[in-house]
Amino acid sequence: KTMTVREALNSAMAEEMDRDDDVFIIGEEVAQYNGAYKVTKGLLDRFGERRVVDTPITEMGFTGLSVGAALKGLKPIVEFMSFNFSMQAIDHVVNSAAKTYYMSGGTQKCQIVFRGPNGAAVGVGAQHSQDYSAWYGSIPGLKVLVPYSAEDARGLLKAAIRDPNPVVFLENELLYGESFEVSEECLSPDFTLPYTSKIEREGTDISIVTYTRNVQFALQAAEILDKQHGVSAEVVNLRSIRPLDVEAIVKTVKKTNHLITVESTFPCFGVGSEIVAQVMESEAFDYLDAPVQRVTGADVPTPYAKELEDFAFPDPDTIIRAVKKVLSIE
Amino acid sequence: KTMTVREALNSAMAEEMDRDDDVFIIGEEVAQYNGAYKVTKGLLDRFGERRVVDTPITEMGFTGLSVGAALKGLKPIVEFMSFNFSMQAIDHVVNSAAKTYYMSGGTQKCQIVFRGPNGAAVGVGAQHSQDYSAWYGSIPGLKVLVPYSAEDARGLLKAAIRDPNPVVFLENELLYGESFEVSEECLSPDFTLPYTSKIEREGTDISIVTYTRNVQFALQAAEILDKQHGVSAEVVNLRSIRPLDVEAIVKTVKKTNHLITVESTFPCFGVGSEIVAQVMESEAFDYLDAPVQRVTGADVPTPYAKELEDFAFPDPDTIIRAVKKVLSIE
Amino acid sequence: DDVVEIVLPETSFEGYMLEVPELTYKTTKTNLLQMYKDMIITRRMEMACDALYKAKKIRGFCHLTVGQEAIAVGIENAITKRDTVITSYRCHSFTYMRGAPVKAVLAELMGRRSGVSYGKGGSMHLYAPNFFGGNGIVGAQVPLGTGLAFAHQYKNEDACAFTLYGDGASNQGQVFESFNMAKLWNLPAVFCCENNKYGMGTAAARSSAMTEYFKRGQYIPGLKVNGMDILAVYQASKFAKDWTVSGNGPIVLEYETYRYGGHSMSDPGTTYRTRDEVQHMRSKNDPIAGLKMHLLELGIASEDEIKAYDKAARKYVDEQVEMADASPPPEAKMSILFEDVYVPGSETPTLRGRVSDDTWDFRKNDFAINN
Amino acid sequence: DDVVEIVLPETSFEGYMLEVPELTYKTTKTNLLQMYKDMIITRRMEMACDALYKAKKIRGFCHLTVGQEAIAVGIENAITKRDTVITSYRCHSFTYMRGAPVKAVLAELMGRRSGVSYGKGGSMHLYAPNFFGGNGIVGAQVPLGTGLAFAHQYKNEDACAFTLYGDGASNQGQVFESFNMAKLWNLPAVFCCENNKYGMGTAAARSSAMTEYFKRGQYIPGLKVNGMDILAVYQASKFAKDWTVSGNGPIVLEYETYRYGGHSMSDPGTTYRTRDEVQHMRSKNDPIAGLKMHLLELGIASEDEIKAYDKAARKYVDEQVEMADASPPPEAKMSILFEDVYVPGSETPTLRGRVSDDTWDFRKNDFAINN
Ligand SMILES: Cc1ncc(C[n+]2csc(CCOP(=O)(O)OP(=O)(O)O)c2C)c(N)n1
Ligand SMILES: Cc1ncc(C[n+]2csc(CCOP(=O)(O)OP(=O)(O)O)c2C)c(N)n1
Ligand SMILES: [Mg+2]
Ligand SMILES: [Mg+2]
Repeated sequence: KTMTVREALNSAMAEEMDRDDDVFIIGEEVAQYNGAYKVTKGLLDRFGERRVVDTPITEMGFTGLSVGAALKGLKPIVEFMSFNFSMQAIDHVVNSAAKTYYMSGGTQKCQIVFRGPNGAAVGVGAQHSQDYSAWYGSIPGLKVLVPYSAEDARGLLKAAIRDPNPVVFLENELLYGESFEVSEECLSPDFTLPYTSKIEREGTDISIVTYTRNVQFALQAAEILDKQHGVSAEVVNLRSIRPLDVEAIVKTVKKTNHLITVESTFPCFGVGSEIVAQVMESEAFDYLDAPVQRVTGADVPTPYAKELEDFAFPDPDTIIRAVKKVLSIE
Repeated sequence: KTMTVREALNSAMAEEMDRDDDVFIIGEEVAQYNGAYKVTKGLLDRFGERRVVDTPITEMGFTGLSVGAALKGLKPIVEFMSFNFSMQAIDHVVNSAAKTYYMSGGTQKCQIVFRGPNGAAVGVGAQHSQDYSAWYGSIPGLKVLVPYSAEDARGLLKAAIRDPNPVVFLENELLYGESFEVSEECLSPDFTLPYTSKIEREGTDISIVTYTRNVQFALQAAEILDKQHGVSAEVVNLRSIRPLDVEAIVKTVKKTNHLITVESTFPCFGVGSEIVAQVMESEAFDYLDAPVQRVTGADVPTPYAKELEDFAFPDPDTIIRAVKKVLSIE
Repeated sequence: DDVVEIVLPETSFEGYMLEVPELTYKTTKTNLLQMYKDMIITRRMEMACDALYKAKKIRGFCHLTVGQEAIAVGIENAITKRDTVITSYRCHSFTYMRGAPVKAVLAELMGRRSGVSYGKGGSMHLYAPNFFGGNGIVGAQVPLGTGLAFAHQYKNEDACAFTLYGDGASNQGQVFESFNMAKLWNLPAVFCCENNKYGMGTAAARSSAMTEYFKRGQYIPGLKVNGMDILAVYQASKFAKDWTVSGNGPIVLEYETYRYGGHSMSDPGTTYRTRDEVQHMRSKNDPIAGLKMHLLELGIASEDEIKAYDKAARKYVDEQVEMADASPPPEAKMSILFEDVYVPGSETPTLRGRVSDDTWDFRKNDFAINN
Repeated sequence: DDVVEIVLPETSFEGYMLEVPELTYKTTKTNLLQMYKDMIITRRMEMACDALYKAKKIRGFCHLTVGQEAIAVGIENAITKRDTVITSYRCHSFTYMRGAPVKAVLAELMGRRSGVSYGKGGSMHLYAPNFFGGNGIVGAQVPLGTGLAFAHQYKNEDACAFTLYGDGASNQGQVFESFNMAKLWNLPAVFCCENNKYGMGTAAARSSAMTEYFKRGQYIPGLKVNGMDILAVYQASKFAKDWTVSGNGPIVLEYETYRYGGHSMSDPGTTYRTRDEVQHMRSKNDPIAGLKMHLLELGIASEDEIKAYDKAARKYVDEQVEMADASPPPEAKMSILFEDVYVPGSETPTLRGRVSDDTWDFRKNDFAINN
């Protein structure tokens, strides 16, 4: 059976709402409009206005309101129409949600999911293209998930909704419509995934550690590398930024002795930087036969013109370049 | 002659306001109250209400207002009473200030300085202790400065005020009252510093790369290391996070063959991670005789009780532990 | 229990788009006495904070409510434990009134393990049952409180949420965003501006284009209340609770009040206002002195009895200070540092300390690497 | 130049804390004709965008103002080039009216180097002299615009700032923060709510507890304006400019208007409103048809002349489309990618591309490492 990422997210929310009356969805255009990207389609019809709540365009306000509701025991799913708008509300995500359990000495829980598309779509310019994985990933008290496939999306979102901690759930608009094969197991209403990475493709020569849409590019690059250069690349889909599955990264490096990271964030202080630092601090370091290369977004606000935008984010070609560099292939 | 960091900041602003009528200061309690930490002391008396502007407690609003004024050609210095409150206004720092020059194809400048105390003071709990260097450091279009000494503070702030780009200027409350020797040169109204690092202490065995208050701890640690272990540590004061002075880092590593980084941010996706990644990508990598160790804040919201808070941020002891680990000293 | 009739002065209330509460109402002597005792304990507790701060036993920020006692006490006595309350960093008296022992409040301020937040929160981050802090970010508690009201409505509870914020905070955009949602969705939200005339060193008129805070909900009815008279605060708070739980939607209260001390312990509180002003408020409007007068007039207590209550309150708080001070700080252990970042059983596998060797592994409940 | 007298209907304005502008005023025939020509060009331009989008020559988001032309055109003709304007992503007509050629607007939307932002901004990020965008973040332009007003005051200029925002945006907290500062400091700020009845798919009454947007400044005088009648928009905008520059402080305008199309090109605009509603607005309230009637009635132009203007406008825009489409995109060069992050001469030494080999060195004006 196949399923789109959109269907996976939608069914995950619907099932968790069936399972627990305290779960509700709130955000801009989530109800009557069925979601700006139709991720919440049909939920208003099914669950009614009490549990699917359209908000005014006031991110700080409705995020704070949702966190407040979570403090009182509800389990909100807050949809940001884009995580770019979460910057308006980031104080509530960080100071009101992530830190409260700690500040209260463990007396005040805050079970809440913040979800929505993150990072760049196409042709939407500089203000709508930022990737927030490293920012949120830096915050103790949060968990940060980055699904790639439909199975990831379903399993991780259901786990996130049940997680008693605040979870930031970063989707990718360009994946919503993509179809993926899903297992029988995945269709079960009890299906959840742990926050660990997944080897999407086994390989022996180099590890490509990446997440969300870049998993696709990495898989494409791996095919080409195999065909054209006889290089066997292992592709690791992180699925979670916080916790970061360092054990799996160490393991794959020990296996292939070569590593590149791929992400679509701004390059500095990003996910790749952290992975490099973690690898250097671990036993994997001794297994590296060449320095790790980071593939990242370019260090520029996202340009609009396609000719320039094409330089702004990784693609299979860039991944291949980095692999060749690590493996010293001309 | 000696000068406190507070005096350095104060005189830098006063002189730049003398020099250019378009420069003004705006923020909470900056005028009548002389600044929450008295950094703007006397400026209202000297320059009047037009140029020293007390605002309501509306960070998003007054930051946006200041950015708007900068778009029209003024040169605001925006004081955040603490950078923790800049999270409320971060959308304007990033989306309205940092990205506009690029989005406008270079037709719309935005000359503005955002300054104030950043990171932890003592005993102020989890919401008032965050360090924003890595977050702002990740944003193309911004520059991010991190002065340590009075000379740094004066030279960098004057440079920042004259910089035609938006600059985030991260101070440390605990340094405001510290006195430093300053050069003759530093007293000149024309004194500015480039955004490059400074070797605060020459050494041959290991490099400690750090910034702001941790420079002090690193210098203290270096003394102890020298006395107790005969280790000669080189202490590099970054002074700037963006641009990051990678050349100087490479140079010091080539000299000492050992590196630790020290910062008071959350550990993941931090300044140390980026330095490790930069080093691994550079020629310095081949000169490393041991893996780099990062000294960071602990991965917890800042606890209040001193007994726990003492574990939350680096101190000379932690630095010494890291150095010993890198140098394999028991 | 003896019932007494209270007659409030005309000046107690000013309404906006609503009829002000009755100026005459009945209550019990017990209730009045209880409120007196509550106020003298909260004041004593705050004075203890002051002393402990000066003795360097409390660190960081510390914001007192001396002068503003009628608000926390009046509200609590007007509502039930099912109602919810949230406020700013100026939160000690609310925490006590919501049910935390004085010693647990003080222990928190002194960073002790027996504090309400186990020493992890500090002065600004106190919690109690149905009390949600203690918030360090000016204005942030307002949407949070609106969310509490949302939860009451969602759960179809016969309860409302009291959200307190200052005159300074009242300008924050998120306050208006909250007003809008609360009105749109008819939430049982009581927005309470504690107008103590200053936000740090800024007088209300220098921060707010309109200082009639009870009108700033604009399309939400409002009520100005003499916040220095606990009998008015009590009546207004009861009224507001009834208003919201009977489906009228939100209401905006403005409690006019005054803080006798500085903004926080580091502010002398004298550069932006005159000593006369402070003195005037203290001597003419003090909420405790005011209620004492009523107790005497209504024959609820004699001068001697009141002296005895005062003495008892002092003694009680002194004992609580001692107990708090005798209680130990959290052990300086990494296991305690890393606890409470996540809910037990749902932790991330590890959390890093200042160096990689100090990484904590929750699966082992020990350091990841044996140090 | 021939002067004509305009008599606006009573329903043109509704005031809040102010006397509405005169319903009768004099203006020139030239002015009316100019506004007609401006409106037909902006509409043609937007229709060209629609076509170019459907032809996949414009990417990403694209928000049109068809139906709302009277606002950009009426304002621009009422103010001077020294005044400043800022708006949301729905910005094409303002950019044109502020002085950017149609072809430069369209070229930007098509991602061409000859675009107003050299192809780097896209549809939402257009700029022109004293026009400050084009903002993608709903509401963010409001404090920015307040800052423009601040700058006018700081420089003691005889000018004001027009800040436009939608009915949806009007709820953003930063709008209220801006109102407060503008009033406190008496800034020459004209806050203009373009109430087109919907924010995306949300009808005004579902987003705003109070939909009388001209009153939402509360302590700031306001004026509701029939935004479908350019003669009212023109008069109101002149009035607002005069109001602010003569020291009365800010004013809040609400232009009641309507967008004929969907929110953006990806929204059919039909699920949340009826076709009848759209049809009704189009046929009964169209600003262009409305002004055309006046031109005929006042004898400023005949039917034939108007047809000729329409034809000329279409021809003009067609030519501009062609020129824009003939102009090349930015070269796919890293030197262009990295330009404009910082002001020339003040760049950081390097900026990184997607891989370290693609790091650009501004000191060499070349790659850091020779690739
Ligand atoms: C967002 C934010 N900005 C600034 C501060 C610093 N600050 C703490 S309290 C305060 C004054 C608040 O005044 P008011 O709301 O009147 O409350 P009061 O202290 O009088 O109770 C300020 C500016 C903060 N904590 N949070
Ligand atoms: C902060 C923020 N939140 C959400 C969005 C997504 N969004 C773009 S336009 C829009 C609707 C705005 O409606 P309105 O203010 O009425 O303006 P109109 O589009 O009608 O001109 C929304 C929700 C955004 N761009 N920025
Ligand atoms: Mg106050
Ligand atoms: Mg609208």
